[in-house]
Amino acid sequence: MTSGLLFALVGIALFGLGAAGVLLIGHLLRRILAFNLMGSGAFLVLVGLAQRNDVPDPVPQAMVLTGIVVAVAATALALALARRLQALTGRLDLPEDDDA
Amino acid sequence: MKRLAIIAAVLAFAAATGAAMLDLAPAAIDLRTPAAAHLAQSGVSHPVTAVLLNYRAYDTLLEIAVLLLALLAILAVAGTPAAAPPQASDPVVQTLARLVAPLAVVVAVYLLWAGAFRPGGAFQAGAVLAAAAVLLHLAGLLRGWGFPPLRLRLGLAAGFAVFLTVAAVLAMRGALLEYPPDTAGMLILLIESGLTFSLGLILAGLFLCLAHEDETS
Amino acid sequence: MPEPAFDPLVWLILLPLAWATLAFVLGPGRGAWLAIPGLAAQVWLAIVLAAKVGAGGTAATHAAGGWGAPLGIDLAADGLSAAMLLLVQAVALLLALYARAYFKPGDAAGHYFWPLTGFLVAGLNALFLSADLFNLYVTLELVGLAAVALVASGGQAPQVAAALRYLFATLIGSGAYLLGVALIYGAYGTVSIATLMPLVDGDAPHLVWIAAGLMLVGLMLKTALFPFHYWLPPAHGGAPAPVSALLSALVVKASFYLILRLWLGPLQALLPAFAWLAAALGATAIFWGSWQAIRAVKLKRLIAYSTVAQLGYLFLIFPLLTVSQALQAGLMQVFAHGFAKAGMFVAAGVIIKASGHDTVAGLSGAVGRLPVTMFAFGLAGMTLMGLPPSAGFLAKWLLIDAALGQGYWFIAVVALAGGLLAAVYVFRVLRQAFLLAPEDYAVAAVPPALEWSAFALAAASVLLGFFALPLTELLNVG
Amino acid sequence: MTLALAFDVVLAGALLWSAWGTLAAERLDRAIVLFIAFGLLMTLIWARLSAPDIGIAEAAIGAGLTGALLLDALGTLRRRGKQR
Repeated sequence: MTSGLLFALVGIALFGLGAAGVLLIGHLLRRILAFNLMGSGAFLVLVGLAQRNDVPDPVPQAMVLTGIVVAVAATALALALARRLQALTGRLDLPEDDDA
Repeated sequence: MKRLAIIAAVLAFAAATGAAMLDLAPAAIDLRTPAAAHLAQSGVSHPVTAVLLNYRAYDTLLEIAVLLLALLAILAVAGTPAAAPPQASDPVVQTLARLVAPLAVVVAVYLLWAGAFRPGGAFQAGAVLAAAAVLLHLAGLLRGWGFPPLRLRLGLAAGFAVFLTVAAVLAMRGALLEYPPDTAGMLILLIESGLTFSLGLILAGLFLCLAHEDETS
Repeated sequence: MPEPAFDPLVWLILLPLAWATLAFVLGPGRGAWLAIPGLAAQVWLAIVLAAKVGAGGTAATHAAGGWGAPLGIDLAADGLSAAMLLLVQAVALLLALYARAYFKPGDAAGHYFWPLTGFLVAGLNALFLSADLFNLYVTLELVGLAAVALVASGGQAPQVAAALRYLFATLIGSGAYLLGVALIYGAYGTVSIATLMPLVDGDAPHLVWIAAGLMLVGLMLKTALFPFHYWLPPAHGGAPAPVSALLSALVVKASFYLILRLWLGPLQALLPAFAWLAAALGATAIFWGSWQAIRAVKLKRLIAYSTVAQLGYLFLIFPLLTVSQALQAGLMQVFAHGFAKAGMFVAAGVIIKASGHDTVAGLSGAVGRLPVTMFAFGLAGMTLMGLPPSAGFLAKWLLIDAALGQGYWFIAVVALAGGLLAAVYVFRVLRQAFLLAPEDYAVAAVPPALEWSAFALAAASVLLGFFALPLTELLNVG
Repeated sequence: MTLALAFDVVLAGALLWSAWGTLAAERLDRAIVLFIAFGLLMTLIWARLSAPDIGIAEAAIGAGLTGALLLDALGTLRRRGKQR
């Protein structure tokens, strides 16, 4: 087993863990953490699987750099929204959509 | 019920994907070869920088747009309150911050310059600058942002504007972000310098715009 | 290379990015006078591109960076892309004229409308032009984050909650898509659509099937296909009217377009395995969305649930794609719903602005007070029901024709039943609007620009039925 | 099993443990600290994958900036919670 393949497998596990977290956890900060785990998992798969022969590949590495910046942008927006929601309602989970 | 279904689905997915990864044949295409072959014309000698700012520079252009958009979105969410006063802090922390901040600028300039031929580049340099700004804020030496004034907005947009202008000029000459090989290095350095400055501001802004909002609400 | 300076592929992306950035620098509430000329120029560029693609008979391409795929990123516009670009620029321009009158100076909800809309339109155009799976991921994020920010800009608690719900949905969707891209890069070493085309076949490794499934599910979530629609009604129903219109008319269509692009493109050997699943979900969406629209209390909720239903039709075409009418039906539905739903949301915006409340029950007397707006609502409703000569009628006709031609009569039945259900919720609104107004019913004056831009959008959705031929012919270029 | 692979396996185990802890920790502050540790472990993994560029970015952005954003959010939310 190469490092690339090992970490690609870890990436899949992380993605699954993160996805389950985003879907199952109600607390907004923890959901944001779970989203970040999910993203890191996808990044590990992208680089790890491409480098499963352990030869560095600059193309997926550059893609992951792009992805990290996009992820921090999304995280910051999510935090801004969560803080705003807490300021307005005092809650840190999403209320049921009341259909009103 | 829903909980169990999701957990079961995720486990099944991870097992199937893991198994499929283990019996995967080598890829039909290997971009390492063309990426290395064109490195000499790319204007930089570090392959990752060549991909980021030359081969796939268009990705990077859109990515900076995403980042600027995120800051804009945060301003839209937070409303337009006034800037928060700096919080008082431990003098030891303040001294430390005063020492670290200039050091961070030096490190950022080094990373920017090094990116052309070894690991580093505008993102990392910008992130280091932002980290310094955050540290200064936490030490109580830098105010949180209210709505950024015109000067600051110009600074935030400058890096993206430079990138966009270079893209537009090159598009008029030939193709989007197609650098002439002899000026590629210079154009990439120009773009990266603008990006370092603006990325530092934007990444710091993500923090400083969020940090101010509570004191006023 | 003839006239590289005006290659519309590039300028359709750079122009909105430029005016969005300038609008941000100008500051809150500014930018309408950058956006409107910018969008007008983009309409022209989209027409130039469609004419070029239609006349040339081949897809227009542009190698960003000059490298060409697979090392570089290619932009490409075939007939489908050119048509989508026309729709986006035309609807966005009309909505910009509406929004300029809608957001009063000092209205906090409109402070960031112009730069956010610029980034949204740039993201959409980049998405329709990209021929690279990873680049498409970046465009998806650009569109998604801009859309979430526009929903949140209303600023009240329900809108912030709706934006968060939407954000998590869109992030899971693009996360699944990104993992799919990562697996495909691992399997083939490229993310260029053109390079992948000959590489992926029915014997593809299991990993590629998993990747196709991930991308499909992620994009269905972003398209709000039943049962992934849960995020759409609060987001589209709660946002300011011009934003609701942008989201319902254009944004959900972008991820649908991408499904179609993959289905007809690099993953065409794999995705047909999911055709009946997609159609079954589409049919359920039509019934569920219509039922929810029929019993909705608030007007904009009703329209948002109607979007859930109307998106269902788009997925009915997947088992039928072996004949060309099916794709034509899909495109006509995208156009018909795009114009009609934009028209309907902005008409609702006029009504809410004028009367101050947004329940269906509160519509009594609206016909007498706002005749142009209610006429626009009626025209848009006509398209959603699928009455001739509207584009909606044509879409249903083509769909039923394609279904019956292949012996799938139940798809035709679903399409007809959906039209009847649409009639129920549209007439529910119109009937209420024709009732006499209560004694104390007061209506504020609304700028004519609001009423007439709503009318123009709705009228376009009907008149498009007459101009369908050049549009469907464009689809032959692929 | 070579030494390098053994190191990778330990790293992988630590990463998954910190990821699990991030979601499962009772206290939110502990979850965030574990998340920052997760980011630092990712940095090591990027180094093992010969991707130092990503490593630097991950340390600065993934662990540093995101961690600071999260801690700041936590602090604010606590303060607000007390006022109520």
